[in-house]
Amino acid sequence: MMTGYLLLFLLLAASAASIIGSRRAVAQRAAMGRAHSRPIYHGLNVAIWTGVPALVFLLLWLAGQNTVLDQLVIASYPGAESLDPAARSLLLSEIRQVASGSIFREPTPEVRAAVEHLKSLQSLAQWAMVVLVAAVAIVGATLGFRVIGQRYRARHSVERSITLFMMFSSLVAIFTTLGIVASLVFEAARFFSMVPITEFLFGLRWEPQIAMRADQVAGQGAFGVVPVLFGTFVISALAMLVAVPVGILSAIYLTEYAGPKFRAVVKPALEILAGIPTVVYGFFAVLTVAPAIRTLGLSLGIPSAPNSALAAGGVMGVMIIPFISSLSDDAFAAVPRAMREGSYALGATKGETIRKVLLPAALPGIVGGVLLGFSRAVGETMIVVMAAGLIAQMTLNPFEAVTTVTVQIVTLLIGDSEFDNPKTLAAFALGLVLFVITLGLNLIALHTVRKYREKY
Amino acid sequence: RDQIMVVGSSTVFPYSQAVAEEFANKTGNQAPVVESVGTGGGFKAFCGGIGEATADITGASRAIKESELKLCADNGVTDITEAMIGYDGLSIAHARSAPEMNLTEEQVFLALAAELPDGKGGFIANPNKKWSDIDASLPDFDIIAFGPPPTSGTRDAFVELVMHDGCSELEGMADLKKSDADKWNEVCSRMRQDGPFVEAGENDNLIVQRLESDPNAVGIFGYSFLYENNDKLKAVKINDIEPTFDTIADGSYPVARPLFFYVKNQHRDVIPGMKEFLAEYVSEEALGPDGYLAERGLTPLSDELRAELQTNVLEGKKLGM
Amino acid sequence: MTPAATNGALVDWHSAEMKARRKARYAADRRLQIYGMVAITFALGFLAVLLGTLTFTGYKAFTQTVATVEIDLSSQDIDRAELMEANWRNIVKDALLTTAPGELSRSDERAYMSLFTSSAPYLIREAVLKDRSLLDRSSAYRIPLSDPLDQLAKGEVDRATPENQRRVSDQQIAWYDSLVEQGVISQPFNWALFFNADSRFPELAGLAGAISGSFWALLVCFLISFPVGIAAAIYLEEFAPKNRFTDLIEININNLAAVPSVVFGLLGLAVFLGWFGLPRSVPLVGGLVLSLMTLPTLIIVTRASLKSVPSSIREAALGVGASKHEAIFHHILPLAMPTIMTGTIIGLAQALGETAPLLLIGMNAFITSPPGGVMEASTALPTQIFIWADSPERGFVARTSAAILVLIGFLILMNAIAIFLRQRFERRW
Amino acid sequence: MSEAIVEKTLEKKMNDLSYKMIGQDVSVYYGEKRALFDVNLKVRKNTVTALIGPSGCGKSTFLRCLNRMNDTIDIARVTGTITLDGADIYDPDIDVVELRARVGMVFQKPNPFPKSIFENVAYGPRIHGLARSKADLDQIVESSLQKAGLWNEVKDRLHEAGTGLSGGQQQRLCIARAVAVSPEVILMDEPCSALDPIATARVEELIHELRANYSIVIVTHSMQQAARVSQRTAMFHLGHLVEEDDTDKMFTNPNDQRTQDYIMGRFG
Amino acid sequence: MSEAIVEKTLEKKMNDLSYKMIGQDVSVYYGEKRALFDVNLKVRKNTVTALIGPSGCGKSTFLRCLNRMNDTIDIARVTGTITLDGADIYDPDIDVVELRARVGMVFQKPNPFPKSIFENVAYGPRIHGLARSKADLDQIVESSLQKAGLWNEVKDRLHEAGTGLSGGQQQRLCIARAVAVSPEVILMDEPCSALDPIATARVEELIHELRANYSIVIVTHSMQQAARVSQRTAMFHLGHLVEEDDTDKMFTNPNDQRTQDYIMGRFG
Ligand SMILES: Nc1ncnc2c1ncn2[C@@H]1O[C@H](COP(=O)(O)OP(=O)(O)OP(=O)(O)O)[C@@H](O)[C@H]1O
Ligand SMILES: Nc1ncnc2c1ncn2[C@@H]1O[C@H](COP(=O)(O)OP(=O)(O)OP(=O)(O)O)[C@@H](O)[C@H]1O
Ligand SMILES: [Mg+2]
Ligand SMILES: [Mg+2]
Ligand SMILES: O=P([O-])([O-])[O-]
Repeated sequence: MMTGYLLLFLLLAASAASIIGSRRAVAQRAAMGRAHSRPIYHGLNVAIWTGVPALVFLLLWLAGQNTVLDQLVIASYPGAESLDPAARSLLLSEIRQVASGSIFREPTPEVRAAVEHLKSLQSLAQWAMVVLVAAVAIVGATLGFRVIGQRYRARHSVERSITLFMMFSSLVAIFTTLGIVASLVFEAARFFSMVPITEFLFGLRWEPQIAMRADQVAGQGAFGVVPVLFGTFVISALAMLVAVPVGILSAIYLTEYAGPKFRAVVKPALEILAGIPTVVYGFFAVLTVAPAIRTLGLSLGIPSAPNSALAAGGVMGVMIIPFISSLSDDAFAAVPRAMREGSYALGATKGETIRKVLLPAALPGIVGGVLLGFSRAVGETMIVVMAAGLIAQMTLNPFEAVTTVTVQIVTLLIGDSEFDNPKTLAAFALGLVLFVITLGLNLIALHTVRKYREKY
Repeated sequence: RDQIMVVGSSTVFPYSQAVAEEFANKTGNQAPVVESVGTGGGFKAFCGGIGEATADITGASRAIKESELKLCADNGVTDITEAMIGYDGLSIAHARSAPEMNLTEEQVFLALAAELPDGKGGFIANPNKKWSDIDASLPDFDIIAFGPPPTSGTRDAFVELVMHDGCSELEGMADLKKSDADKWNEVCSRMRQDGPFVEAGENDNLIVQRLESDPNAVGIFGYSFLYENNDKLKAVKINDIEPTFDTIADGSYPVARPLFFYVKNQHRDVIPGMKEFLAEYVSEEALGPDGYLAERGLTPLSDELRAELQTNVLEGKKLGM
Repeated sequence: MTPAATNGALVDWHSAEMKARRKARYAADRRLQIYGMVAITFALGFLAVLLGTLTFTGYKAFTQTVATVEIDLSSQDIDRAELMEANWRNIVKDALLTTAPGELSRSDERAYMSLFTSSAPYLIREAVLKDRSLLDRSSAYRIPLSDPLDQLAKGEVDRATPENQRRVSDQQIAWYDSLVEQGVISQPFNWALFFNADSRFPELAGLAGAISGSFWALLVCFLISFPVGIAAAIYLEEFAPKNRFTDLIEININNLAAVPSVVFGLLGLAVFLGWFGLPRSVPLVGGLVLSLMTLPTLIIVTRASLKSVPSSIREAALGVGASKHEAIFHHILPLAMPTIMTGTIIGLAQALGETAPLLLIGMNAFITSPPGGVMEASTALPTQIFIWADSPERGFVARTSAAILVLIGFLILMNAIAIFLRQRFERRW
Repeated sequence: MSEAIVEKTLEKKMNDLSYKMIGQDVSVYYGEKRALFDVNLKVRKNTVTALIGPSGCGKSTFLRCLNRMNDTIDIARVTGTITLDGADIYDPDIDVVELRARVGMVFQKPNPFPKSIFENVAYGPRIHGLARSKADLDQIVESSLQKAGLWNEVKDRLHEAGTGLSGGQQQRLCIARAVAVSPEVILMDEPCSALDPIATARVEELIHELRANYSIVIVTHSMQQAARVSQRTAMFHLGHLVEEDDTDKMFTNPNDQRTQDYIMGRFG
Repeated sequence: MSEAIVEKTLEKKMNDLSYKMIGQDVSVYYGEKRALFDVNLKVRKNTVTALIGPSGCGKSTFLRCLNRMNDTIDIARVTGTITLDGADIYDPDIDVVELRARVGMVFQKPNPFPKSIFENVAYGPRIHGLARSKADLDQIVESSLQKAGLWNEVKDRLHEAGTGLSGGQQQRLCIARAVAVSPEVILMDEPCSALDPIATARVEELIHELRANYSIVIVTHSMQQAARVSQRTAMFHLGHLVEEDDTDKMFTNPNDQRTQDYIMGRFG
């Protein structure tokens, strides 16, 4: 609550400072003539000085407050030195609970004393925070006001702050990647302490079912990731088999043959395919497409599983069509008009121009797009969760069921095993594998696309 | 926090859901947040500690394990009440249009196990492709069974209640259990991976919808789904017994398991409405033979067990450690 | 040797051979065109089948069978100070029993009451709490029929099946028919689908919770990814020096745009729930995860649109003495804004349909009231679909499809806005 | 036969003999905008015709009418008639593919396909089926490159990328590519404006040589270049053909004041 | 004081008096590639200096050094010194924003902001805080448009889009925009090459008038234009300054053979 008011206060203070600052700059300019920066920059500069350090201070305070208070409370607790860290944290959590009014059991007098101590410290801290934040804001504002003057380059300083913020923003991507890696690596490491990494990477059997019971030795060789990867690639390949020709051909039609009206209607319609949530595709695959494919397979005399790879892959392919087609579209558009004209001028038909000039010229771009599409297929989750099977088998028959990395991650995580079971932890190892694979694919794809872009 | 937080088994989820809604309606309190994270996931959240961020109640389709109790204790969750609220029948069912089937547990095992004893002390991959391969009296079509994934408690229960029993009835298996328990366990627990058994994910409704379109297939799922879809599906009898509330409750239907929820008593006095919620959960209106949980497919407990349950829960009987 | 190869001589373009050849070439051209058409037809046909199937299974959920019953509350003995405590159950029961044909035995009464939603008393109570003047008069209330009867009314239950195979008994069917005869039954538009939160009873379940959950999550996603995305894009496009490190950032961003969403779910699980200790199931965490997912797309789109502003504008601004920041914030960014907005909307639309990461951070809970803010537990549209799909009650089958249609409706709406923006503000330089 | 008819036939005969292409009342509209106004221009055999005029006056537009390149622009519309050896090239019966093979084109910016040098030149003959055999094709490629004066420079690297050549070489490659389908007319749109002086000189030399076998129409923004390479010059202004005459005459004694002004650098 | 020093001071004085900007040994590199080689060029006050030379010879590059527009190209690197009224403009202390306000620029393609005519002209005075009041600003806009000879044509539609004007008007708008911040030097990079003859004439006239108050440097590809508008001409070739002299002298009697060849149209 207090924090909310403080934030509001800072906002108001900064706005006020900005107005006063720019007024003052106006006045000075009236008195002394042309200044380096316009008044508005002086105002903004004061606002930044007023708001930002105080805000940072506030955040740091909030982050540190509890640790410090805990230390103080524990330090005054009789006999705390003798407690081991676990007990200490238990004690602390009890004190905190009691202080927040949730009494789980009758507290001991020591605890009660500590609670009182904590409460007094808390209210002290609260006021200290208010006072200090306000002080920082005032000091900042004073400093900000001081520098208003003819020569002061307020614009530079404001622009520097903005640049800093922008720089920080661009680092978010790095933080995200680090976060992903960190959140996967720790749990995966625990998994690898139970299942040898070689067995995970090279094992040919994936049967998390065996190792699940508490009375069994964990592992038992049922965590071989190869068949899971194999299934992933089979399904992704099937998806590409649908998406690549359809995507490229529709891109060709739309960019080269279709009139502007047709294009204006059909292109967004195709993009709807990309916008449909994958969970919806999943339903469609499992309830409509899979039975149809099974019937087809059986009528052809091919043994067909109800969860055929073809159903999941095919539907996933449809989902990827707009992706491939819009990337191919870009690739075609990037081929300079001069190429087209060069070909037409030699008497080539449209078809010849497309097949012999545009396609080869756009190929690197298209290949990049296909690779990106492939990595998307590898990482696609909901369709396969619903429509692909869970049986890890190595078969190339598209009418059989296979499983994928993402299916296993979701199943393992929303499943029912114990927290420290290799089965649950395997999800993180799989996540790591998935991340590494898509990273590789993306890097290759980006490299191809980029290199190709440089060409024109 | 002014809401109760309930996590845990997907099987118990619909029941907790029903109680939560009824509780909110009745008392005008904020409805509890009920989340289905699986039994194991539930215990993980439940045993994470005490305080706002952790769950108050977790549902489970099996009893809590030693290791989970230990985790709880390590995190200061020391006062837990266990509540067994009824039974969940595991039905094997197929489309209405399919021919009647009546299977023994042994036949189920022969149809779905990964490996079968070859009669000479060794084991061979399950050769049965059609039901009629197992027994000539069974229909002559491919074995297709949709079932829960290895990660679910339902699968656990199915293996334990059907596969193990069916397995033990085979020749020589009883001896094997004594001589090499691990091997026995492996043989009796592994479901086949070569197609006839289809691990269909956690979504039982999808199984139901697929059974409709495929009269040759059978599905394995909670009884409540069969109950809701009575017009489309019918049960396969196990050992001649059809699953009904009565046969499940009196134990004659072999494939039923108890359902539980666990209460974090340390939260009882702090989370508003928790006591009332628990009271609602174990009330006659909910758990009784005509209660609304029965209406959703929960097989109720006998009167004595129910009475005991009610006192245990209301008084917060501490689970022995 | 052909004429062409002989120096200077001319090709006979009108020989039969040349003519045939040209014909074949044109045929090949037409074939390619037809393949393209077939490809588009395939893709759009699939879309049509998908939407058609959904509509076919889902359209029935847009109506709800209700019984309109007159209840006179003024004649009831209700303590106005304790409205919550009044015996609504009996009041409603008495009112509903008046529609029954003749006297019913006690067990028949129970069976008869099961025609109507069991929450009927709470519905009346809610109505009264909202409008106390109802206490003083007799008014008509619409009571939804319970799910099995709703199914019956919608023709989903085949009366010819043996009684033990349906959820409605012959007796209930007879009662229902008599209610129809009395003209009590109607099937109005199912507003509850939009204004109710989730419920275990299909006849009451609605999407309000999911829609507002999605709204809050998207709001968080927007508030974070929009400024940060634009700031990052400007920095990378306009300020960053070209070196290894900025290269790394760039590759990173492109890569993140293609990282599987389930991995983002794992990230959210570990970082926001695990390390930061944020509560489960809340839109804040959902929004944070979604914003991390949307950010790369947004940065890429923004960079592209910044790039597409011709450098002549930049030079013009710099040429009159604007600083780089001024040139960007006064000219380039405003000009790029329509494209950025388009990209943002499309990014948000994608986030709206995202399921897997929300499953992992617990936004698939059962919650019966819409969240009032970003820190209250809630579901989102796609996860609500996921939950309903797994509910045994029949009514949820149609409702799942209806929810999907609603979600797709939102997506199409957002995309349409984006396309409109694009076409309205598209600039050709 | 009436005298008028005789005269007409005679004129036609004359035309056929000395004029390769004849544009009559050619107007071009880009959407609403009219870019050419009733241009009448004759292209003579074995002659280099230069089109000059300030930027945007319609030189390229007229040039692109001659091989119907304007067809590829959706909004472009052409009226009037243009004949090639007496046959109307906008006749619906005319095959545009054949037309473009007979009226080749070289563009302002060299635009080799991103393929090998050999493939660049072989592309045209291949699609038109001009070669019966591999040897045939080799022969066509070689002679075309020779005509474009590029053979000696590239004969050892025929299978390297055409885009790897220098600008001037690329432009000559494009000329070789155009020559390879045995065109009768070659259109060039500012073929040297992206080239350095040395490359320009080479290409101008080439144009001079090609004139022996082809009719050439060249657009240029450089009056000096027009003076150096062409025999006939046509001056465009604001979409109108101002005048057309022998190059010598145009540059020494133009009829029109605008030509005079333009040549003197008073505008453009 | 030694004589040398006296001489030096005197020279500096002289420079200050008659030269507005002085470039000494200016070289520019684009990455590895060197685009300018030790150019020494002085820009005189109230004089129009024309930079001529074939395409790619570095005219634009040099021009853009004069207001540090090359700073905006990451890979560009400038060495040597350039002074404005004696102060080194590449001094780190110099504020490039102020420099560009003093050395305005007009580009080849008219590039008005996609805003109203008024906003286009008012933008510069606004960001530099040159106007105290709305009336002030109106006044600046009006006088700038008047100086650019555009006032009469646009005074009734000041709030219509600047991009809606014709090419020539747009270019004059850009000149007005540059003039509005009261620059001392105006740089123009082929300001007429995208304009029709009439618009060209208007702009040339304008340049003539502006000369009274500003120093002007203009790049042009038209020798005729250089001859018409400038008093001094500098000829560039392959990144080198070939020669610089009075325009009359350059066009009648150049010192360098390359200049002679270029003026005669032998290359470029
Ligand atoms: N694709 C097009 N769409 C619309 N207008 C066009 C198009 N191409 C050319 N124009 C217009 O037609 C007129 C004539 O253009 P054209 O390209 O023929 O001129 P040009 O004499 O070749 O000029 P330049 O010397 O600059 O190449 C110009 O006003 C131009 O704006
Ligand atoms: N941004 C750039 N990056 C790399 N090289 C450049 C860049 N700008 C110009 N150059 C190169 O520097 C040289 C001089 O270019 P500049 O633009 O100054 O020529 P110019 O005389 O203005 O020619 P034009 O008459 O075509 O405008 C050219 O070789 C050009 O390729
Ligand atoms: Mg042109
Ligand atoms: Mg230039
Ligand atoms: O979620 P379950 O433990 O019931 O499978």
